[in-house]
Amino acid sequence: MSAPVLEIRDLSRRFGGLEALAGVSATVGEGSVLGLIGPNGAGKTTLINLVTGHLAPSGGSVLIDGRDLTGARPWTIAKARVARTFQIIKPFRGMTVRENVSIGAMFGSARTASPRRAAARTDEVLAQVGLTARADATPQELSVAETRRLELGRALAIRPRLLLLDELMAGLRHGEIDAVLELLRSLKAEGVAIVAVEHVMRAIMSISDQVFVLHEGRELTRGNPAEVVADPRVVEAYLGERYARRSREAGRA
Amino acid sequence: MTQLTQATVYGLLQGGLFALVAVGFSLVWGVMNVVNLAHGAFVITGAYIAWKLADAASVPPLLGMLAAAACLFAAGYLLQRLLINLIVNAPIWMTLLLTFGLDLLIVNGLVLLFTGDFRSIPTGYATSGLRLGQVRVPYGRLLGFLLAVGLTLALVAFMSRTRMGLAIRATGMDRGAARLMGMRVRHVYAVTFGIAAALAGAAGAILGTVATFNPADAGRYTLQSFVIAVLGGLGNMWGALAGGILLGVVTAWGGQYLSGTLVNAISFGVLVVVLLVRPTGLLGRPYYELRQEA
Amino acid sequence: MATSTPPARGVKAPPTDTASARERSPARSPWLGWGTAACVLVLLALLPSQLYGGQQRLLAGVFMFVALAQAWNVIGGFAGYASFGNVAFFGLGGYTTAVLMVKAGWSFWLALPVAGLIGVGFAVLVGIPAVRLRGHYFAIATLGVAEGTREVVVNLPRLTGGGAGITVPAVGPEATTSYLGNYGFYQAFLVLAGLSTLAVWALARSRFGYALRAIHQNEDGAAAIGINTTRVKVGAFALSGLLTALAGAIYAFQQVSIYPDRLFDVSITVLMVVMAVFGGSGTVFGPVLGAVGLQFLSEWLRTHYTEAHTFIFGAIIVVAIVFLPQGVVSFSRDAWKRRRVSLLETVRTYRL
Amino acid sequence: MRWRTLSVLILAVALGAVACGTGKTSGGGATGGTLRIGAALSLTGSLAREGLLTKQGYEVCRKVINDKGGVKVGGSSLNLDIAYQDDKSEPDVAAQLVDRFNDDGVKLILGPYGSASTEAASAVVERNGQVMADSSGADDKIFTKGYKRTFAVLSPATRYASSIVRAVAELAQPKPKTVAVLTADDGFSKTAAEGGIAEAKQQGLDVIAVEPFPAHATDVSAALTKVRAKNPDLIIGSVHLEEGIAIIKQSRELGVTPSGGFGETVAPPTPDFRKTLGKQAEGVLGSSQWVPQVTGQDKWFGTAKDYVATYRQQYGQDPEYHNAEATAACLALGLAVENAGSTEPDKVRNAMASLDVPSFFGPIKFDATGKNVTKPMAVIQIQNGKVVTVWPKDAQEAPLRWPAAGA
Repeated sequence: MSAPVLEIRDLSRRFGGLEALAGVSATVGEGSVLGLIGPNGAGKTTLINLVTGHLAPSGGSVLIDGRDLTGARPWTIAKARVARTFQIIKPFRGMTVRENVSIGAMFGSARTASPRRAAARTDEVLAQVGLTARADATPQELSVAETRRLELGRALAIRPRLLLLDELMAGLRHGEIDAVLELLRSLKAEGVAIVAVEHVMRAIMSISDQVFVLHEGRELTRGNPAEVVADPRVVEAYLGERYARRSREAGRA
Repeated sequence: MTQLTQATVYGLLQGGLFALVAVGFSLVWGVMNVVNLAHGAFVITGAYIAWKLADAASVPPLLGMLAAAACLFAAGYLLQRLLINLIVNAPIWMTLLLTFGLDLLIVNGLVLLFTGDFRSIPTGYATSGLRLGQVRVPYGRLLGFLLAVGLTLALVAFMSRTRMGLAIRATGMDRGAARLMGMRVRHVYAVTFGIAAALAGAAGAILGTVATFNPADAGRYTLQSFVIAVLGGLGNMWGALAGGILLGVVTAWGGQYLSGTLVNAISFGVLVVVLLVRPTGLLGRPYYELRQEA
Repeated sequence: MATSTPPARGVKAPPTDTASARERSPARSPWLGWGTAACVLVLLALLPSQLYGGQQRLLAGVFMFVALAQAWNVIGGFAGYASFGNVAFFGLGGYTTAVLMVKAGWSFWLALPVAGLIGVGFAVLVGIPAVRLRGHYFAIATLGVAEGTREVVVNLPRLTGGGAGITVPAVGPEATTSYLGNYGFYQAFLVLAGLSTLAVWALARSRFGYALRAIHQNEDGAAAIGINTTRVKVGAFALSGLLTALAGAIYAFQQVSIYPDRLFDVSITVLMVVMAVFGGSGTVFGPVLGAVGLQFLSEWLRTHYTEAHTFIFGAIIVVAIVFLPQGVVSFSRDAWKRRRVSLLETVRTYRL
Repeated sequence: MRWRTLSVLILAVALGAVACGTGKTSGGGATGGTLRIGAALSLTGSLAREGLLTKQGYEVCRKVINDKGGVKVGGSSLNLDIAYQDDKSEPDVAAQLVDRFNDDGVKLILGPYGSASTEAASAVVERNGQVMADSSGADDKIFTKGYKRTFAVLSPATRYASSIVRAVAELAQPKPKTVAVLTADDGFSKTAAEGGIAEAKQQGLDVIAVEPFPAHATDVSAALTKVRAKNPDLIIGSVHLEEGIAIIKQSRELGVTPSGGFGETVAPPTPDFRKTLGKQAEGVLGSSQWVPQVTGQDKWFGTAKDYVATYRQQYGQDPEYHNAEATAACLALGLAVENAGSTEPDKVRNAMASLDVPSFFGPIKFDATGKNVTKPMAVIQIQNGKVVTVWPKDAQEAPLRWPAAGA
């Protein structure tokens, strides 16, 4: 039996006195999607940063394909075919959309050395994320949805086995969300493991195999989307106790 | 022992002055993300204003200091409002280069106006001093020290007690939010720069009474401010005070035990070590840490 | 090493890889650009026969600043790490050469590559801890290193002559390499300037160059797609250090007598930055334009306004920064693209 | 993209323009009754003050010589025309400017200010076959390189501090036993300090401390604190003006009181020293290249007293020795041209080498290395706010006050 693509064990991170993440464990297997939800400040982005090496953990371990990569630097993680998107999207300005994507193809796990040899992969990805027509535009000229797709394309260029998405769909319209979901499903079908942090419930529920709820740096609950949504603790964590109580009362009435 | 005590006392007195020289520099850097290479030129300009008043109209040095501070506040306000605000959003080296240009402009303007002659502001108490056993505490420097520390403390109080002070701090932490809260950011920036220039001018006037100056000295004060601002943490007023005094004492001690030519090496050595070990400065906890670098 | 190649061969830009360049960006016409560049260089190589010694020396100084501005461009313009201590490499290169020639009796041609290596070594040594610092902190750390290096040189009087400086024997029996003369230094600096520009040009379209620009725009993002940011940044710093140290080495021999105050003069760093930024940092030809333009401007001002020239120069910098903050090259590129020249527009972009 | 082509073109045009703009200038050293001389001076930068003094000295020379009919060369008389350029107080610029003068055919050069710039310029002068009259580059290092075309009218650096030591040893009662030397860390000051230390040892003084500090320092308290503990009889400062003022000022602050007094090179004769320090300057000894009591006269400037009068007339104040040495360098060059009967650089060079004349500045006669070794250095003391010559004895205005400190 092969190891899961991502396994985190007892992962923690402190910022001074603040415990941003406290002993979280989870696994994500090939072709499966883990939805990561929780209120603001729950530690979702911290968790992604710990996996991708943008932050060093205070404790616990991160295994990629069974290899212990705890505390490795981001580029080492990337070479293990782990890609991510960022919550605050900052494309490489001063480069075209094509160049933005090609950098991933140049440096990612595929290791296609020269800009020229990265071109094929770049075209593939541009087609995949639907930016072929915009390839020579500069990032400043893109719409919000196109910028998100560029962010995703940059990540896909490294041919990831594990993809971590940090609120990729925030602020997108319905149709745009559907298009991204479509793309994610096809990646899933190719066997890419995905961790998706998302506030758009509709999206998370439709694509996740398992949903993991973080609250104040700890695991609140996990399970399949339907179970989690029904869990009153989740509603409480998200909306505050008063609201939860009211909704319970409303439910009784 | 006397020698070391004397060196320490003198270093402390020097350090207080260093702090006043640097505090405005640190403030501007911390709040506006502007490294003001013309800071030393402001210091020297302050010295010249006080000197000219003393020389031409026999204005007492203390009054001269206030006049220098007032003039530089106005000049600083206008400079920021009309010029530096124009490029505040550009990459950091833009502001660096702008202030470098200003520095050339001011320093060479001073040479054209006052020549490169060495000046000094005469005072009655000049070099007489307090004797504590073998240790001497020169009045001129003591007064300079007290004024410097007093002004620095006044700035600290201003920043934490007044509406404008709070506005400056808030703007420094998050310009966007400050603007949303109805602060006139352009005005706040200009006031900040004005205060920094005024303090520099006051420092220059005090320096003029205890030492000689000419326009070519400007660069030295800028560099010194640099070191102190980093030591203390950018924008941290207490830090600037501590950094200045520390630098004064460390160089004084270094001067006693090492070759005199190593004095500058010591301060830059301290700077590099602090940066590598504790980049937020000695006192840490800079309130601008959260701001995103442009 | 670099300067042993005749200038015409060393600097003529080989317009290779044009097919792929065109493919990437169809609007480019590299043949024309590089053809012009090659013509300029050939002209420059032939020019000295028409010049007096002092003019050759003046131009040698211009070329030196082209090389220095390009060197800064690598770390500051491409990687976005504003080094304010590049003069450390300049001084180290100069002192390495002088000390090797004076104390060890080395030939200049042997000392020159060693100076370059010292520049690289020092850049790596300083770079590894320093590139962890971002923004202003990197600027200050490098400034501190440069000032500190000067103080070390001052305090090793047995080796370096201390504050009194050191003199390279340039004539007579003690001279290990006979003085190159104004023409020789003209050539040496021309080759260095050409090589620096060529290096930056090659860098701009290489993997390494893309990595640097990516780091400049979004360092976390760059790391996330597999760019070893530490290695790339240190590499850029090392390249910058190499070019700067070589310039320092040639400069030391040209000057004969060198002093720490001048060789570690912070204003040399500032000039590199001003020139690179003025022309257009992060572009290939911006620094060349900046160095040439500003050197001639300051020279012209110096001759025509004997006492007020620095004052005027300062005023020009202030005005230029306000109206052309993105540099001449980027400004003209944008103006060309949009068919519109608007100075006020750039002011609107950056003002508060 | 076209912008690259565009920028290359702009560059080409710029370079071409410069090549054409500068390529056309030419002209001989002597044209149409004028004698063109080049001077690269520190008119801006850290040495702007001294650069200006030097320029004034050259200007006095130019005016006086031209008013008196110019320099006679083979029947015709040439007016002096001095081209000034600013070297920004940077030696490399000074050297480059000398090269530029050479481009313009200007072979006769008046020296820049300071040892570093002079050293840089002298190497170029030698290569170009120009001739330079050095007015302020005193560091002996300049004269150890076998240069044959640089002639310094002033006494070398080694004489600065040593003259003070000699004066004190000869005149002071009680004779001091111990001496501490404070020196700025630049070439000139270090050479001067070495000369002073050697002289002190020869005179049987005990050198108990040598403390260096960075050049241009305005805080020398560390060195003074160290010296205070050793209680020297005499403190010698090998300095420039700013460090010299700092030594006296901070000695008062720190209570450093040598039983004899202070002696400093360069600083004390300048008016700024007295103006800045006021009463504290009282009693300080200084070395001076020139004092108005110098004996000797020449045909253009007359005696030293005449020179003072001429200078006062032009600038409304007394000349400093920086002015005088500049005038003297210009004078030497003028005399050499007359003696050579030509403006040919080689002939002027030979005439310069064989020059042996008295002048308002003292005797001018160069040794094989180009140093003016016959001219004595004077030692002055600040007495009642005035600069008073106390040594050598034949130029003495008033006896040495000793102990000098605590006046």
